[in-house]
Parts: sequence; C-alpha cells; structure tokens
Amino acid sequence: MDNVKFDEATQKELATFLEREQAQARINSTVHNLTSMCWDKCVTGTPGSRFARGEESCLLNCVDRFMDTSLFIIKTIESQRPQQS
Amino acid sequence: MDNVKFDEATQKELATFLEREQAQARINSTVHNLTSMCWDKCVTGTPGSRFARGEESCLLNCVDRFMDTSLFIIKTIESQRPQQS
Amino acid sequence: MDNVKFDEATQKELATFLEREQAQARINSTVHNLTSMCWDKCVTGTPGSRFARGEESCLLNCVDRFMDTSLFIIKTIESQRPQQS
Amino acid sequence: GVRSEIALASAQELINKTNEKCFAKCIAKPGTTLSSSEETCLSRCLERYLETFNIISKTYSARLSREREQRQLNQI
Amino acid sequence: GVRSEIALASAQELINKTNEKCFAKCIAKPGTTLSSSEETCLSRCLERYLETFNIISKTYSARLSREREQRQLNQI
Amino acid sequence: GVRSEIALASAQELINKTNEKCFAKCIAKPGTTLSSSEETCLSRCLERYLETFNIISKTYSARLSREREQRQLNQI
Repeated sequence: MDNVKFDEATQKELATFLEREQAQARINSTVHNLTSMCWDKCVTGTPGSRFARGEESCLLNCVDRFMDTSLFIIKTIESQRPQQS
Repeated sequence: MDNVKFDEATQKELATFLEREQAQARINSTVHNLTSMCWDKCVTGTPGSRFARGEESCLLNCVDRFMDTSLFIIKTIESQRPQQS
Repeated sequence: MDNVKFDEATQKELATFLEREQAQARINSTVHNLTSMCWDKCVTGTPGSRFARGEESCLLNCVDRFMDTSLFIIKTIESQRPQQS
Repeated sequence: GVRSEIALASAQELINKTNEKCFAKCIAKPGTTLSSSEETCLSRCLERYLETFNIISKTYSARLSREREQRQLNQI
Repeated sequence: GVRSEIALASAQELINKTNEKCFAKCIAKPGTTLSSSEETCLSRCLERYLETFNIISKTYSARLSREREQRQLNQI
Repeated sequence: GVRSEIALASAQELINKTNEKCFAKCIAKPGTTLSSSEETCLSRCLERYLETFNIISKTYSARLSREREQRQLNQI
C-alpha cells in the first residue's frame, strides 16, 4: 500500500472524502455527548414504558437551549472585549 | 534504532509481545474505570477502618452485575434486529 | 518544509521551545481540571453578582488543599512500602 | 472502509453509554444475580435511551441545518 | 505558531467548560426559549466562572513557585 | 521497557484516582490547612480505595477467565 501513487485528482477526491468522514465522526461524538447530558438532565425518574410528558418536552428543547447558551456566552464575551481599531 | 533490521521470526515475536502488552493496558484501563464506578455506587459513607458489610457485598457483586447488564443489553438489541435471510 | 535541514544549535533551540510549550499545555490542562473540580465543590448556590463569602474562601484554599492531599497520599504510600536495603 | 468503521465505533459507543446509564439507573445495589425487576428496568431503560439518542440526533441535525441557512442568508 | 495554537485551544476549552457548567446550573428544565431569568443567571455564571478560573490559575502558579523554591533549598 | 511503562502508568492512574475520590469524600470545604480529622479520613479512604481496586481486579479477572472457558466449551 505504501508505495501506491495516486494522481492529483484522486488525491483531492480522497482528501475531500476523508474530511467529510472526519466531520461525520465529530458530529457523532457531539450527538453522544448531548444525549448523555440531556438524559441526565431530563430523564430523572425510573424508566417507564414511555417518557413522562415533562421528560419528553425537556428532551425536545435540550439541544436548542444548550446551543443558545453557547451563543449567549460567546456573544457576552465578545461584547466585553476591548474593541480593536 | 531506526536502521536496525529484524528477521521475520523476531518481528513476529515482537508483534505478539506488543499485542499482549496492549491487551494488558486495555485491561488495566477497564479495571480503573470499574473501580471508580463501583466505588461511587457502593462506598457511600465516610471511610472507616474497614468496609461496612453492605459496602463489601456491593463491591464483590459490582463487576459481575455490570457485565451481566452489558450482556443483557446486547442480547436485547440482537433479538430485536430484523433477521437477515 | 519536510526537506529543510537545521543545524544542531537550531535543533536544540527548537527542542527546548517545544518542550516549554508542551509544559505550558500541561499546566493549562491542569488549571482547567482544577477550575472545574473546585467550581463543583465550592460554588453550590445560584450564581450572584459576586461570590458568597464561604464560596470565595473555599476557592482560595481549594488548589492548596488538593495538592496537600496528593502529597499526603504519596507520603503514606511510600511510608508503607517495604524498605529496600 | 472508513465509513463503516465510523458507524461501528458510533454503535459501540451507544452500547457503552446505554450500559453505563442503565446500570446507574436500574442497579441500585448490585446483588448476587440480576433480579427480574432489575431486568424489566433495564429493558425499558434501553428503549428510552435509544429513543433519547434519536430525538437528540434529529434536533441537532435540524439546528445545524437552520444555522447553515442563516449563514447563507447573511452572506447575500 | 505553536504558542497561539495552545492559547486558542485553552480559550476554546474555557468557553466549552463555562457552557457546560452554566447550562447545568442555570437551565433546570430546558423550555421553548431561554427565559430572561435564565439569561441573568447565565451572565452571572459566566462572570463567576471566569473569576474562578483566574483564582485557580493564580493559586496554582503560586503553589508551583513555592514548590520549586523548596526543591532548590533542599538541594543546598 | 514497555511492560514497566504500562505498570508505571497504571500506578500513576491509581494515585490520581485515589487523590480525586478521597479529596471529594474527605475535604468537604477546603480550609487554610488539612485538619487532623481530614487526615484521618484521607488515610482510611486511601486504604479502602486500594482495597476496592484489589477486589475489582480479582472479580474482573475471574469473570474474564469464566467467559474464556465458556467460549471454549461452546466450540466443542
């Protein structure tokens, strides 16, 4: 394998493919972390044969409020940074 | 070091040795994780000069019930997967 | 870049530089972990416009007591090890 | 291939997380066997954890799409 | 350069940790929007977390210095 | 050698974990020094954590052996 040479077009295609796969791996990892965190926050009772109503709405809103929190924090930090001119 | 060449038999022996060491490192890491998890679950009081009776039996059963849980989950998932024919 | 050759003095300087940067990265990572741990231990109420008095003294002492704990554990282990003669 | 390795790693991670979360929730004090009430709890916990994973996947993808559209609108 | 990459990684880590800790503390049950009391909590939490980071940085550096001096004294 | 590096890394990890768990358990609110009751708690906690590590090591090895035997029986 180590001695195979690819032409430039194939190399570019390979690079694009690998980049897309790495992006997918990052998304997967984020989804696992969010699932773990939102489970701990929202699913607090003994598991039943379906979610309690409060649990389901909590889960449905969990990702968006987490990302709103992230945007809020970044915006607050940027607004407090001394402006460069 | 980089220029040393090993004959095939030595290379195979080295590969076996490294594989066994990597397996040992994985086992060590699992034992550390299980110890941390079982400590949090079973040792809930202030540490005394020996374990309370409930703590010790909890620790003795912790690994086996954790691995039973793992087998139970895998078996349940496999039994629900649509059969390939 | 891969074909650039440095003379020995430059190589040594580079190595020192990289070592110092790696040490800095390790210190940063320790500070993030200590911050996370001391926050969980000391800041237990709803965040106010300043720390409660107990929270601030807890934070000020947190790093030193954590490192004292570490030294205490290592000293205890070493004192119990059978002496080599 | 790379793709199926990533999918496999993700499935493995999902099983590990389910295991960790459902052991924490259903096995309060490990005894000498899994009791039948612990097994009932585990199978419901497994269903709910997979359902949670699906909800989070969907809402996260939807959010990423909305943000991508927003950025494209801002560039016009 | 290497130095600015390390500083950037550290700033990124600080933002991620703040996000995680303040979401845990201020958003008890995620609703359909961030409420104004949640936003107040978040901005105070952000200030306090950064203050905590500064306190820990300073006390850790001071401790490292004291230990370094101690070692040098012991070598005399 | 590789072997002693792995053993060293494992010992280091054991000390780090003991430190983390016993600080969490014994130092409720860090004061200006370690009190003598905190030190008593720490030395008992250290003993119990090492004992826990030994119990878990043994039961995990026993389980791995049983599963290996089981697999070999199934192949007959």
